Amino acid sequence: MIPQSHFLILSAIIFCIGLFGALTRRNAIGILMSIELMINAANINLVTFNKFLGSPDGLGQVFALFEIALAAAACVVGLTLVISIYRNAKTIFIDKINLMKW
Amino acid sequence: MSFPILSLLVFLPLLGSLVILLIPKKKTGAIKALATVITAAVFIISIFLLIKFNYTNTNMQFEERLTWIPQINVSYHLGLDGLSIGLIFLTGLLSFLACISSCRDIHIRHKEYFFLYLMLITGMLGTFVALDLFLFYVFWELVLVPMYFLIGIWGGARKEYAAMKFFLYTLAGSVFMLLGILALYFNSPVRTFDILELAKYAPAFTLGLQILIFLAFYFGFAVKVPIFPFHTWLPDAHVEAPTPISVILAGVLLKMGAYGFLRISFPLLKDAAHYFAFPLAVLGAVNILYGAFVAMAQTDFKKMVAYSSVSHMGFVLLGMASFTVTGFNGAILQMFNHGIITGAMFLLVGVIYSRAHTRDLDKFGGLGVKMPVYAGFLSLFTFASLGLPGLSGFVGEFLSLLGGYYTFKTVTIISALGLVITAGYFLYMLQRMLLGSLNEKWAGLSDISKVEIFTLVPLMIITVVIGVYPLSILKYQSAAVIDLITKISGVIQ
Amino acid sequence: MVKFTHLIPVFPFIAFLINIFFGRKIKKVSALVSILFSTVSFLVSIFTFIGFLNGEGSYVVYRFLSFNNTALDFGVTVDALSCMMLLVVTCVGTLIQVYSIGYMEKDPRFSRFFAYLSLFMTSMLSLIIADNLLMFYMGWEGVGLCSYLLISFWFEKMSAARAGMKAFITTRIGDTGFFIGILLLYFITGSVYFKDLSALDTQNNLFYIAALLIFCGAIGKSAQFPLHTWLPDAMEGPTPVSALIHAATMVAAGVYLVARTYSLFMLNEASLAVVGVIGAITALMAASIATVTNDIKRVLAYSTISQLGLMMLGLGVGGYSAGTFHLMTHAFFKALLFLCAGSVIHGVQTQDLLKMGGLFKKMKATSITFVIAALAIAGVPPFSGFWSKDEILAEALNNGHPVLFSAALLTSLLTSFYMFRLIFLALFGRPRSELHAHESPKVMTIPLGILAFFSIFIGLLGSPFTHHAFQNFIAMPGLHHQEEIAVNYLAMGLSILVAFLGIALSYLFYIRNNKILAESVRAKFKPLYNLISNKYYFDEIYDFLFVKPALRLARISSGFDSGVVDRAVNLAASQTIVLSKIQAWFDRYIVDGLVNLVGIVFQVSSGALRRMQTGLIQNYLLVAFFGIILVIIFKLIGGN
Amino acid sequence: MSILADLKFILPEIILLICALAVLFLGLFVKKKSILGVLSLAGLILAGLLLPQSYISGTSIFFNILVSDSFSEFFKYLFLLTAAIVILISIGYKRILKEDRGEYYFLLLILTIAMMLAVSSHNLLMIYIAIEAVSLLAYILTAFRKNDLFSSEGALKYFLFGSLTSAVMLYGISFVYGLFGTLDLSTISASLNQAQNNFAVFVPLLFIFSGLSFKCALVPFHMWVPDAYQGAPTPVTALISVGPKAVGFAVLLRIFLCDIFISTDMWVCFVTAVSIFTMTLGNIIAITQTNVKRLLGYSSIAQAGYILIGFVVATPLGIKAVLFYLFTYLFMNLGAFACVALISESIKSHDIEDYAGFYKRQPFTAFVFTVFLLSLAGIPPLGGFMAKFLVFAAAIEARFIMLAVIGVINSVVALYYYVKIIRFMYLSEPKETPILPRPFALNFALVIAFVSILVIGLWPCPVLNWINGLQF
Repeated sequence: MIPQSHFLILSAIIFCIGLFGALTRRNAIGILMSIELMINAANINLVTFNKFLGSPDGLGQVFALFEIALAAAACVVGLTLVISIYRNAKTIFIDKINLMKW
Repeated sequence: MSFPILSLLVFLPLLGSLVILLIPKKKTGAIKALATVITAAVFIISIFLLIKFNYTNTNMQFEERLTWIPQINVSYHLGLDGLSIGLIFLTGLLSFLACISSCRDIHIRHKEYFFLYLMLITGMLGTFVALDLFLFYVFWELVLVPMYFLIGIWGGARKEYAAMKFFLYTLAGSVFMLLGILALYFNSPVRTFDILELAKYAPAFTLGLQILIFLAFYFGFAVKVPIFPFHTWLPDAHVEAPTPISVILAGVLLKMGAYGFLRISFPLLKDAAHYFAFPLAVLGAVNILYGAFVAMAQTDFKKMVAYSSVSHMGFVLLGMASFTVTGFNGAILQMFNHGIITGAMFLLVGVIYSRAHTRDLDKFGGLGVKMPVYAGFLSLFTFASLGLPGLSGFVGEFLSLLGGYYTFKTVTIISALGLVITAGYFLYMLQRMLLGSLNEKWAGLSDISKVEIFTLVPLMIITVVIGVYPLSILKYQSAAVIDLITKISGVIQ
Repeated sequence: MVKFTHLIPVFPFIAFLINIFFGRKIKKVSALVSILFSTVSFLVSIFTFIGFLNGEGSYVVYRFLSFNNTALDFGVTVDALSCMMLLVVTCVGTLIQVYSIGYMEKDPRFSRFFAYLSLFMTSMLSLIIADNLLMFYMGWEGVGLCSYLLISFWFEKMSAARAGMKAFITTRIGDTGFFIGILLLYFITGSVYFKDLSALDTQNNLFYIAALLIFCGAIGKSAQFPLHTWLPDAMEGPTPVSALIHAATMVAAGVYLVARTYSLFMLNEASLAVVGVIGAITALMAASIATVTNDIKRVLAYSTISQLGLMMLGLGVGGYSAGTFHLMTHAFFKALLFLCAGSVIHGVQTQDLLKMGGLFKKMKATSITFVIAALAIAGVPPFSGFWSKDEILAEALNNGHPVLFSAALLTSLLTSFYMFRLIFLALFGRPRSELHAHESPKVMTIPLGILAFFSIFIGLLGSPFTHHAFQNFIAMPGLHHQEEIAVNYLAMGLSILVAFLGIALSYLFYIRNNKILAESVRAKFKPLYNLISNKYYFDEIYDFLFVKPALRLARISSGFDSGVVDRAVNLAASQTIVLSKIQAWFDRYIVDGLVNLVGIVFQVSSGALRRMQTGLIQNYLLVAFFGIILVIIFKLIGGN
Repeated sequence: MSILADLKFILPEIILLICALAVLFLGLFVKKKSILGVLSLAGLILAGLLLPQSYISGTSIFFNILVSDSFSEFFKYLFLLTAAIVILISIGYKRILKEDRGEYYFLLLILTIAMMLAVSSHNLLMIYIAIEAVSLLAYILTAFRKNDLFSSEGALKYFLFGSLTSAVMLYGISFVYGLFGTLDLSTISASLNQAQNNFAVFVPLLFIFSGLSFKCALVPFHMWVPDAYQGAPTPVTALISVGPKAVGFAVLLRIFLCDIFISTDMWVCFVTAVSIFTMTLGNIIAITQTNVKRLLGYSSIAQAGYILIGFVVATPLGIKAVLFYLFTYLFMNLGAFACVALISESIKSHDIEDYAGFYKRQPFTAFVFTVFLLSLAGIPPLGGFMAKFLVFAAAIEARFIMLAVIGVINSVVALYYYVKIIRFMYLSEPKETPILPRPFALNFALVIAFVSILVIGLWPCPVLNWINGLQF
């Protein structure tokens, strides 16, 4: 059996990749995807813990399910916003989107 | 409970200001009339209080107490004693006179002006009668906002700067006072904001704690007094403010700081007060000399008077720092006198400014020929201001110095030298204003008008009466002062 | 008997109120009002005097202050000294007011003038009757105020305005010392009453200091060295003012003050010595300056300074009655001198002695009284000045002060010299310029006559012929009476001798017009002459000690014209102004600047910090991320 | 206890849901759109009336996921009030297109439900879901002006920032679950007491705190605030400056009241630092702002710093101060933004300099705006003063003297920029003076806020009593 720590390390790596992507990607869609990665890292954690804690209520899994749904919703909102910004600014490169500053 | 006359006194102007809001903007006559009637009523009530006041009784009189915010033990507690009766009278008088002067001097936005003006009066009166620290603080701050607008809208060239400076400066001081109030509240065994209650517990605090709280209050009061180096808002505010507001500012607002020391800092934090007595005396001397020197260099008449206030308030400080009956009496009397005299000085500045539209002393000269009556008034108040015996200014300064001398010999002697400098700059001013040959530019100036005389005559009478018979006002405070000293020092000095 | 002494100052005050408020309505009547009320004061003074002779004493009028179980009551002192002063002041004051009707006739501020005179009378009289130092001080400052108002009465003249201010501030310097003295005295004795002073008998160095501080006030007010420079300038005022305030009464208040607090000075020989020495220096110095001054009023002013110095000298050598006696006689003859000078000025419209001459024929009445007054001040018997001056000389000799005696004697010599120099130059000889002199009106000459009468005869009160009635009257009760009422013939002889010597010398110089002699004297004593004619370089000394450093600092030297008497004071004043300018600068840029600096710091940091908000979302995220990392690092370092 | 029985505890939420759906549906047909607003208001009022009957103190419902207690009731009232005032503001706000009105009110009401659920949740799962719902709805509302680049840009930044922090928070929650095997707050706190200082516990908690900091706009999670505030339609700005922020603080309190986060020096130190940085940074940057909405954005950051003082001191008084502050803050901030909405309608600008002489155009608006600003600055006798007073009182009581001193200094700095707006309104003369009529609803909102501010300042007893009566 694969030990718990392997899952946790995997999730940590995914989380960091996501974080790195969110901080460095110029494309708004890319950032969106990176954030999805981070959420998924958390989901891996939840499922892993559920498994290794052996909790009968399956709380971790339930949470993960909820989370997948929420992430989808967030993604919808995010994409909508990206479309909206594209319509107005004709770009989705976020280093171009700094109309409001200071 | 008897008739709540103090509440009536305090809230009558506020009521008036609300009524003014209902009057249409165009009816300036009605607005002016209402404001004058209200301030006159306040003045009459203050005289009534003066008559009814029993000055042998050291307890609070006309006391009113209601629960306000029971959850944190805030009460609506008003009262009057010998320390405040004079200031109430002063406020009543000056606000009435300044109102008359306002009717003439204010030409725009009457409705807002009188609305704010009456609100200001409520704040000032409230500060002097509040016996609950929370209430005190509310009234204290209530003064700031109207004052900001009154300077900022109706002021001179740099009004916005001056108004903002005033507001920030005083607020910066008073927020520390707020912390001091809270520290008193939480350290007292019975959590209360009541000054009289706290006076029972606060003196038992450790010295370190008292010093901390004293300093917190000090910032609040020092800015108002103002004590060097917190005085720089004063010349700006005084110079830019319209005449009636300068009168109120110098006449009443500055007294709030000194009153705070006497009402709160000293009786509650007596160990710290003794601890800081010497620094306070030194600051008093610095105020006297520094203010006088800076006043001498001014060419703006109003600024000169403003700096003279700094100098005069130094005597108040010195008297208070002495912790003697004499010094306290002197300090309170000096507060009163300074209110009367400097109020009159600002009125006089206003008279000349409204005619000549300049206050530059170097541009005047020889006005004594053209405006003899004005010259008479100006001379009288100038001499009162420079402490000529026989006029009121002297008595206060004398008692302050007498008290100061008892405790701090050297400091007092140095302060006494301020008398010479004061004479110097005031006479220099008189010389530049009234003496010499008449500048042809001012040949068309008319002499002081009847209304202006009307505002000055009461001040003149008081100045002379107190000068030759100071007991007339001292009797109201002396019992309270003895009581206060006994509380602070244990022994009477 | 009814207590009415305290009303004496009230009457002129009523006159003051009437004149100041209704002056423009009643116009010339204001003079009558003033004179009427001061006559009433005079009459009441006489009643007081009679009352005093009948054993009436001091009493309390009203409670001025009260706190802390101690109260300060204002009352009046009724004793020999105050009675004497009351009579002198009300009498001289009334006469001078009468005289002023003529002198000020054409002045546009006629009623204002009389109002001020009345106010002066009020202050002076309340000073005299004061029974405590505080009330005394109030009157003291009041007379200073009136002096200021009256010196700068013709304020259109800038020199008059400046002189007024200089007078006020110079005396105020002395007054501050006086004021501190009162404070000190209050704390040693716990009292400010004169009557408690006489009860003092303990030796205490503080009393010495207090006495000196009080003497500071006298120095300022009586124009003693080194604060004497204001008095010559005060001659800018109308001549009746010079007569009343700067000759007869106010300046004598300093002497009165020393006399009033004499018991304090008696406590310590040293303090008396200081009084005597200052008096001697002043007397000599001023007298010598008077010999070379050409302005008629300034000669009289220096003469006044000198005579006041003589009074101080008298008091300083222990001659209490001698000093006060001279105070009284001086009041009459000096007032007379000034009024005569005023009359001359009124007649010839100039003050320059060198432009006058031969006026005797044109102004008979004035000239005769002028000569009488000059004889009186020169100390020619039997005129009043002789008796009082002789008394001072005798006291100096009797009490073993040979140096002071010589100084007084020399002063006497100089006095008679410069006085007759003035008389000879103005009244006799040939007219030196085209002057249309005319005699003054009756309203001016009658007071001259009355004063002349007093100048001749008042001295007899203190002469051996009346068995020293004055001295016996004035002698301080309770004071150990060491004054021998005996005629000192040596002093008297020398006094007469120098008086005539002075007259003779000036006759030689100015009537015989002995140019050779004059020139040779002048050549021989050239350094001395220069010294004197430059007023002993006081201004230069002040200049060097106090002013030069400030000058260098402020580069304002060009602003001062050289050789003017008021240079020192002016420079001192400008030094103060420079200092005040520096302080104002400090206030504006340092104190206020610091405050504004706080504001600027906030503004700048706000401007800088808002650049953090780049508008780029990833920068925002980075900041947030770093925030988390930072906390984690802290946790790692901080451990548990 | 069955799920159906528990439904009665969320009756207000259900009412709101029905109302929201009705509004959405009616929005398709009704021509007069103000009816929608009135209907939403009616729903809110009804929900408010039902609120007292819908809770039995301290009952856990829905398998302990939600809790019905007086604490949540307080916040529910707060949100209903917020929503009601925002709707009043919105009714007269012309920049929201007519055809979108139905959706707009719908979203508002749903957001209200989400906020209400967030404060009553007692489980990290529910907390996360509710907060996420609040966020998503807030993003959409921020972007509501579809054709406005500012609106979209603000929303995108808001969204990206929010998503990232919520991902971080979620990651933290997953570890908490792993460590304690549960997501129920009370159970966690029971097992936490021993492990409070453990690094492995600290980091997940820090992550959760980060997620909530984003909601409360605490430094360094504040940077979205000015942009989102500036971009959003003004009524929405008003809403997100109060609602989600209160949610953040409520959840923080909820977690905090379960003894999580407290009693270690490290946390106190850390939260103190956050509090100081938040108020100082917010105030200082606000000084040089020229756009009123941005300025108020920074001001609301600073306000959050003051509120955090109540957490730092961790005393009963501190908690009460936080609640009182939030309650007062609701009125003054909504009032201020209502004024901004009104003024921007009138002068078509958010630039402070264009506010010059506004007193002449609309004296009443200028006056109440002044009152709100002064209240935000903490000038007595207005409500804002009372709130600040309690916060500083809590700090002094717990002897956080430095914190109190920095707090009061900050409130002086803050005065400067609040007064700056007032200065332009009153001390400058207007360039032109077209007087626009004020929409009645907006007026009504202003009056409500104004009266509340005055009453809270002068007669705070009822509010204090209410807060004192809350059970934690």
